Amino acid sequence: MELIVKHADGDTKVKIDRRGAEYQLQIGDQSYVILSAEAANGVRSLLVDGGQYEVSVRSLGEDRYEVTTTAGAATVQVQDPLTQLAEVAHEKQGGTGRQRVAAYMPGRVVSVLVAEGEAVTAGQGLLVLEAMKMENEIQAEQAGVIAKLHVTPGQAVDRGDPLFELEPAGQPDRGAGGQV
Amino acid sequence: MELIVKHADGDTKVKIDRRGAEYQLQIGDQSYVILSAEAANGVRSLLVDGGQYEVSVRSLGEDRYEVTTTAGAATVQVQDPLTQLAEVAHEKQGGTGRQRVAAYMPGRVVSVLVAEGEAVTAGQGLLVLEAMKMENEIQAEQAGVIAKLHVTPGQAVDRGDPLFELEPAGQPDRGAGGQV
Amino acid sequence: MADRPKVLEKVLIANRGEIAVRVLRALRELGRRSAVVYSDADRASLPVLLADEAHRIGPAPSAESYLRAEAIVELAREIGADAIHPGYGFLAESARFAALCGAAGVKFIGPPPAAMAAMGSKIESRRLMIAAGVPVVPGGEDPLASPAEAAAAAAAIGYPVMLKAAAGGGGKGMRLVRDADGLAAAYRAARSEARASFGDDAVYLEKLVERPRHVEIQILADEHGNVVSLGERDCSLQRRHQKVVEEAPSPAVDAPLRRRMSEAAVRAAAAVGYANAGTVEFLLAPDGDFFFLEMNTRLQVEHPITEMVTGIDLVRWQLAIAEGRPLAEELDDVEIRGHAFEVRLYAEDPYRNFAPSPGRIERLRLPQGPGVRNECGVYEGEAVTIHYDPLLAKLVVWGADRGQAMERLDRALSELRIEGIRTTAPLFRALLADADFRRGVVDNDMLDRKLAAGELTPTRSALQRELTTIAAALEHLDRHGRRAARSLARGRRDHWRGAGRREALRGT
Amino acid sequence: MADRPKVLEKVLIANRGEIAVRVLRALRELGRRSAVVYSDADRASLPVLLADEAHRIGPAPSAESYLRAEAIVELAREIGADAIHPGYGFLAESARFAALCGAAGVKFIGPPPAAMAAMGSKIESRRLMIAAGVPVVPGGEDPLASPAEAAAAAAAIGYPVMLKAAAGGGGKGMRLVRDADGLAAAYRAARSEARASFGDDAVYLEKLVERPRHVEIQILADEHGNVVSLGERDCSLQRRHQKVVEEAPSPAVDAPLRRRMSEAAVRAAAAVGYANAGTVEFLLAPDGDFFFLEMNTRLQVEHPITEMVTGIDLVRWQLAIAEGRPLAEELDDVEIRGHAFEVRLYAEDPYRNFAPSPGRIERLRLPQGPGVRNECGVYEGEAVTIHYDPLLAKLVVWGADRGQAMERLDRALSELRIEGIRTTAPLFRALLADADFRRGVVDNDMLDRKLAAGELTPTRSALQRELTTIAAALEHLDRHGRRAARSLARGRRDHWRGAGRREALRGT
Repeated sequence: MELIVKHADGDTKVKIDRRGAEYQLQIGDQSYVILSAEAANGVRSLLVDGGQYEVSVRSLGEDRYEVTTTAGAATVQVQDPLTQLAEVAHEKQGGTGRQRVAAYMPGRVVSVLVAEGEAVTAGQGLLVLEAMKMENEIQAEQAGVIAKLHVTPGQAVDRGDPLFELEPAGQPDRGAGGQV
Repeated sequence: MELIVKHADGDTKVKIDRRGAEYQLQIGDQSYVILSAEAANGVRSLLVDGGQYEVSVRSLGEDRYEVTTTAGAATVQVQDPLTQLAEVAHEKQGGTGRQRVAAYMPGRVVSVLVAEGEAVTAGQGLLVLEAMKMENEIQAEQAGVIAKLHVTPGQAVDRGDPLFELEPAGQPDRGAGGQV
Repeated sequence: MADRPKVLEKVLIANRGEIAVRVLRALRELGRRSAVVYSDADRASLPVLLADEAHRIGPAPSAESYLRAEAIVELAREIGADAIHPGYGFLAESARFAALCGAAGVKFIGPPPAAMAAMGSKIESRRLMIAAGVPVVPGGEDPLASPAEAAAAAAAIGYPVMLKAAAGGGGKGMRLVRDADGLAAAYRAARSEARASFGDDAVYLEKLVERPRHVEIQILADEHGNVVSLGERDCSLQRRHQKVVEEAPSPAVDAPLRRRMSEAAVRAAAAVGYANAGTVEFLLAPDGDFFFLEMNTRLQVEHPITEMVTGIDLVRWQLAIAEGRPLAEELDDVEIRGHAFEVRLYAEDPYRNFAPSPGRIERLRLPQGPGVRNECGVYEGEAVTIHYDPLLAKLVVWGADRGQAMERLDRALSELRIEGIRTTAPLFRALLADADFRRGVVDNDMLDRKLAAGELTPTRSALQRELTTIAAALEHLDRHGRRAARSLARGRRDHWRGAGRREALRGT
Repeated sequence: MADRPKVLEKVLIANRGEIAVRVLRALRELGRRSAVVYSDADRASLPVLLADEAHRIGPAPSAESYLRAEAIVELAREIGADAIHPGYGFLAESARFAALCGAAGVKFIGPPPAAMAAMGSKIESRRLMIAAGVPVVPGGEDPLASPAEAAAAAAAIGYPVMLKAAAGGGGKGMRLVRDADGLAAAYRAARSEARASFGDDAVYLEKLVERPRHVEIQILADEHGNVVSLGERDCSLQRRHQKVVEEAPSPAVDAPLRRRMSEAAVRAAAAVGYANAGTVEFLLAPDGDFFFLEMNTRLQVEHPITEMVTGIDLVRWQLAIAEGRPLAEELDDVEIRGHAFEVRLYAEDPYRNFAPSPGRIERLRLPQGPGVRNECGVYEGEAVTIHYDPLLAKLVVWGADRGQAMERLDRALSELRIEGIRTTAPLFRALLADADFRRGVVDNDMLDRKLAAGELTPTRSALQRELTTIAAALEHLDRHGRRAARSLARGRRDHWRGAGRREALRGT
């Protein structure tokens, strides 16, 4: 079976087969024979190339997994090639457009630093969220125009609530298939 | 709602009602107002009469629960009165009889000290089980005759596997409704 | 002051989290009844689970719960608590709260309100410390009328100096001056900037302590006038003025300096009629000069490292002092044994500029074994909310010497697992690999400097990335191996799913 | 003996459970690579999860896995391990195994095989100890030919004495004699019983040590002839000769006695050319006389309490000694600070005559906070199997004095939760309420005596019973409130269920 594991820093293609407790993996031109045993609560002991590694894998839904090793946690997405094709096709058809930004944690909106219709530069502070007695400024990832604001100062937001929408600069061109 | 909580040392009748997070309980002539909050993994914080108690409740199936307090764990069974009636009726009809004894833990039969048909006295050693490098003698709870042996020396047994059956002395009389 | 010990049979803890647990443990050990207050967000928190009594004090926001001074004192009276332990934070340094307790006949486990008030005022405490012969940063808040007056003042305290706006803050109107040559120009620039920024051009100057360390002395004072020092803690490793790693003893303090700092701290406490546990914070210059910063009139977050190297239980002593007992003679000359570190585990993501990371703790494995002490306020399965300080737990280690303590800390961190949320744990492993930290050569700004330079960013090795790939692939195969095989047969539906997602994106 | 230190870069741990974890931690702290062996039952055990390498050694039964001396040595060679740490139990006291290691060029972390063999023989070690001037229980295994000869021997060592069958065991042919008057009759009875039981009527006598304590001295010896004592542990609390609670220092040992016992222990070790960590066990009589029992030529289960009061890491020193390093000078006069207890958490049910209690650990909360150290070999969710020793974990506490240590132990036990299986934890809480234990007045038979008298049976208070009732009722209501309401409407089916059960019972 072939899988694509999508890390924050890029995709890794994996060929994997299982025979009982033994897994055969191919990553690039590297082959592994892996013994895996489940402990409890998502924890596995992996025996790889003479080393023992305790890893913890938690499903976040939608084929996303949080994997914890001794170096800390990372979130990856695992896709089989068909799903991957569907997403690539979608991007080729110019599906990216307005960027919708949602709260990544619950909190309270302390202040909104921009107005709808305002042009912003990459890195510009857009609004300030408070959680756990700390204030966090949300910045624009890229230059563009604030197409919509979903929140007002003082408002409580939950994880995933939309905060604002940003129309990236030069986007209409890209949407029409032109080169930027 | 009325429940009967069956402890090893006897039954306790409980009248219980729930209103949100608050429970009203009556045990004998004692009334309680209880606030309960769930922590994790079966743990509850109970606020009773100005005291806070951490208890842990684990379902063992068949309405049996293992309850752990600071004094350790105890297993109880909870019945509603209808089930209770059924059991009482059954006992009145003389359902008790041959005592079937099962292994209460997995292990290995080291030796069998009695033969089928042998009369035994209360407390007499019947067989020896080994688990965790320790030998444990299983003794007769009451006098009677070994009606059946289910195991032989060297045999591995699982929790719940039948070991032997004991026909209590004087049982036929009792079964016929006579007085012992 | 109490004439003879009055046993505090029941104590209300006006706090939450790990410090509430710490105080609970001391009470349990002493056989005293413990009660905690809880907000709605903390109904099933660890301190509640471990307490003998738990009482609701309000909804989640601190202002409506843990900061309700009157309500807490009233509760203490209602439930018959003999005393209140405030922990740290919240009401711990409120002289008003301490006074409320006193008025209600509930013992406040801390210093007298007057001592708290005196140390709570920057100007008043500085005045008192000078009078008591405790060194303060030379200079002063008297405005300087001319460049000549400034030059005279600077010459008196010695260069380098810092010019500061009297009305100031935030760096405006501040000028660093390294020698006499630069003073006049800097003086004029500071005044003009101060006028522009604050409408007030008064400036003063202070000696600049370069590359200072934060070194603090733990003291205990009884209600009979006795004060002892239990040695120092080095808390120089701070991120944005928030302590993150502490150690005892300080690598920069030898026995004579410890004695001098201890004597100063004892004088500081005596000067305000202090009682109970307290901490006198100093700036320590590289040349061994030290200057009073402030006194924390309560138990410190980092008190366990002093306990580890002295064997003294500070919370027990807080109770004993509050009961009017005198300090024991063996406290007069406590021997420091070995070395201890504390690292603070905050619910913050060090890979993401320390953004708060609330959520459910899906897995919690605390390190165990020799030399490890966990001061943890949460449990596996608990949801960390956004309402309070993000300190989840403190990992404390002891070793026979600093090197062994560092080895233990690294080992303990390798065992620690907190999953479901992000914590500062990876930062400490990066720090343990830092040569300056390992040598003990640190100052108060080092952590911010290194973080700004990207030096302490935790990294994932190629091996760890490969392991992540492997683990995710195995899990996915085990979960979906069968489903994946089926999906080959319905490729068209997968294309549909892609199309559906496209529609959803367009709709936003 | 090594001329200069040879760093042991990779060490194979030939053990399992908590002691494997203990050794792993020391290796991790020292930056050495750790490998463990595992049986099929232990594939996902805690030591495996914490190790750098893990290698299968066989199926679950010890004889086919952890006891396979040749296979373990072969594995060590295969994986390039420099040394093997045997832990305790299994192969730890096998001189043959140590010799196999030596022959294979793998360092055995323990004493030389000859020292193990000498101490492994009861007769040989007694002879060596007498020669070295280490006190042994007076008497001897020479047969006594007549009542007169017995009387002379008894008079020489002093009453009371114990007559024993030379071929004996299990109490047969044993007679306690309190004075000279009873000797002749007891002598004849013992001979006749010995003849009947063993076909051999030879008897000998030994001085009876009444109400003895088990006090043992921890020693460290390097490979250059240096031996030091790290003081004593009191392990008198035993159930059927199995230690269950240990403490250091012993309440029965003062400084002069500690010095005398330490000197004897050092002589004992030196007499057999001992190296590495070892323990010399003594019987301590109430009058302060002590007698050599045996030497344990390995790390003891209860080694952590010595570590707690001395600050010395014994496993680190085992490694250092095995690398040929000399003992440090500061070990010569180690100061004892405070008091430590260890209680052993066995998977045994103290409410049920200590029957083994295997099963899944549904919940595991280890106590934390000041003065608490957990040496735990299992995790929550792990299944405890029937294959091995039932020791799950050791709870170790430290306090500034014995009283504080007891308070901490009680507090720690109140936090501990091990659910799903039964453990010995409730026994310790009962013990902490026992007046004799609290005063430190114990002897080797006390625990069995008290248990037999039903004195230490843990009890459930009326309140705890009420809480159990309440908790079960709440849980039942929350789970089945709706179902129960429905069941009122189908009473007949409930009767059916009852009838069905009756049938099943009749069928047995």
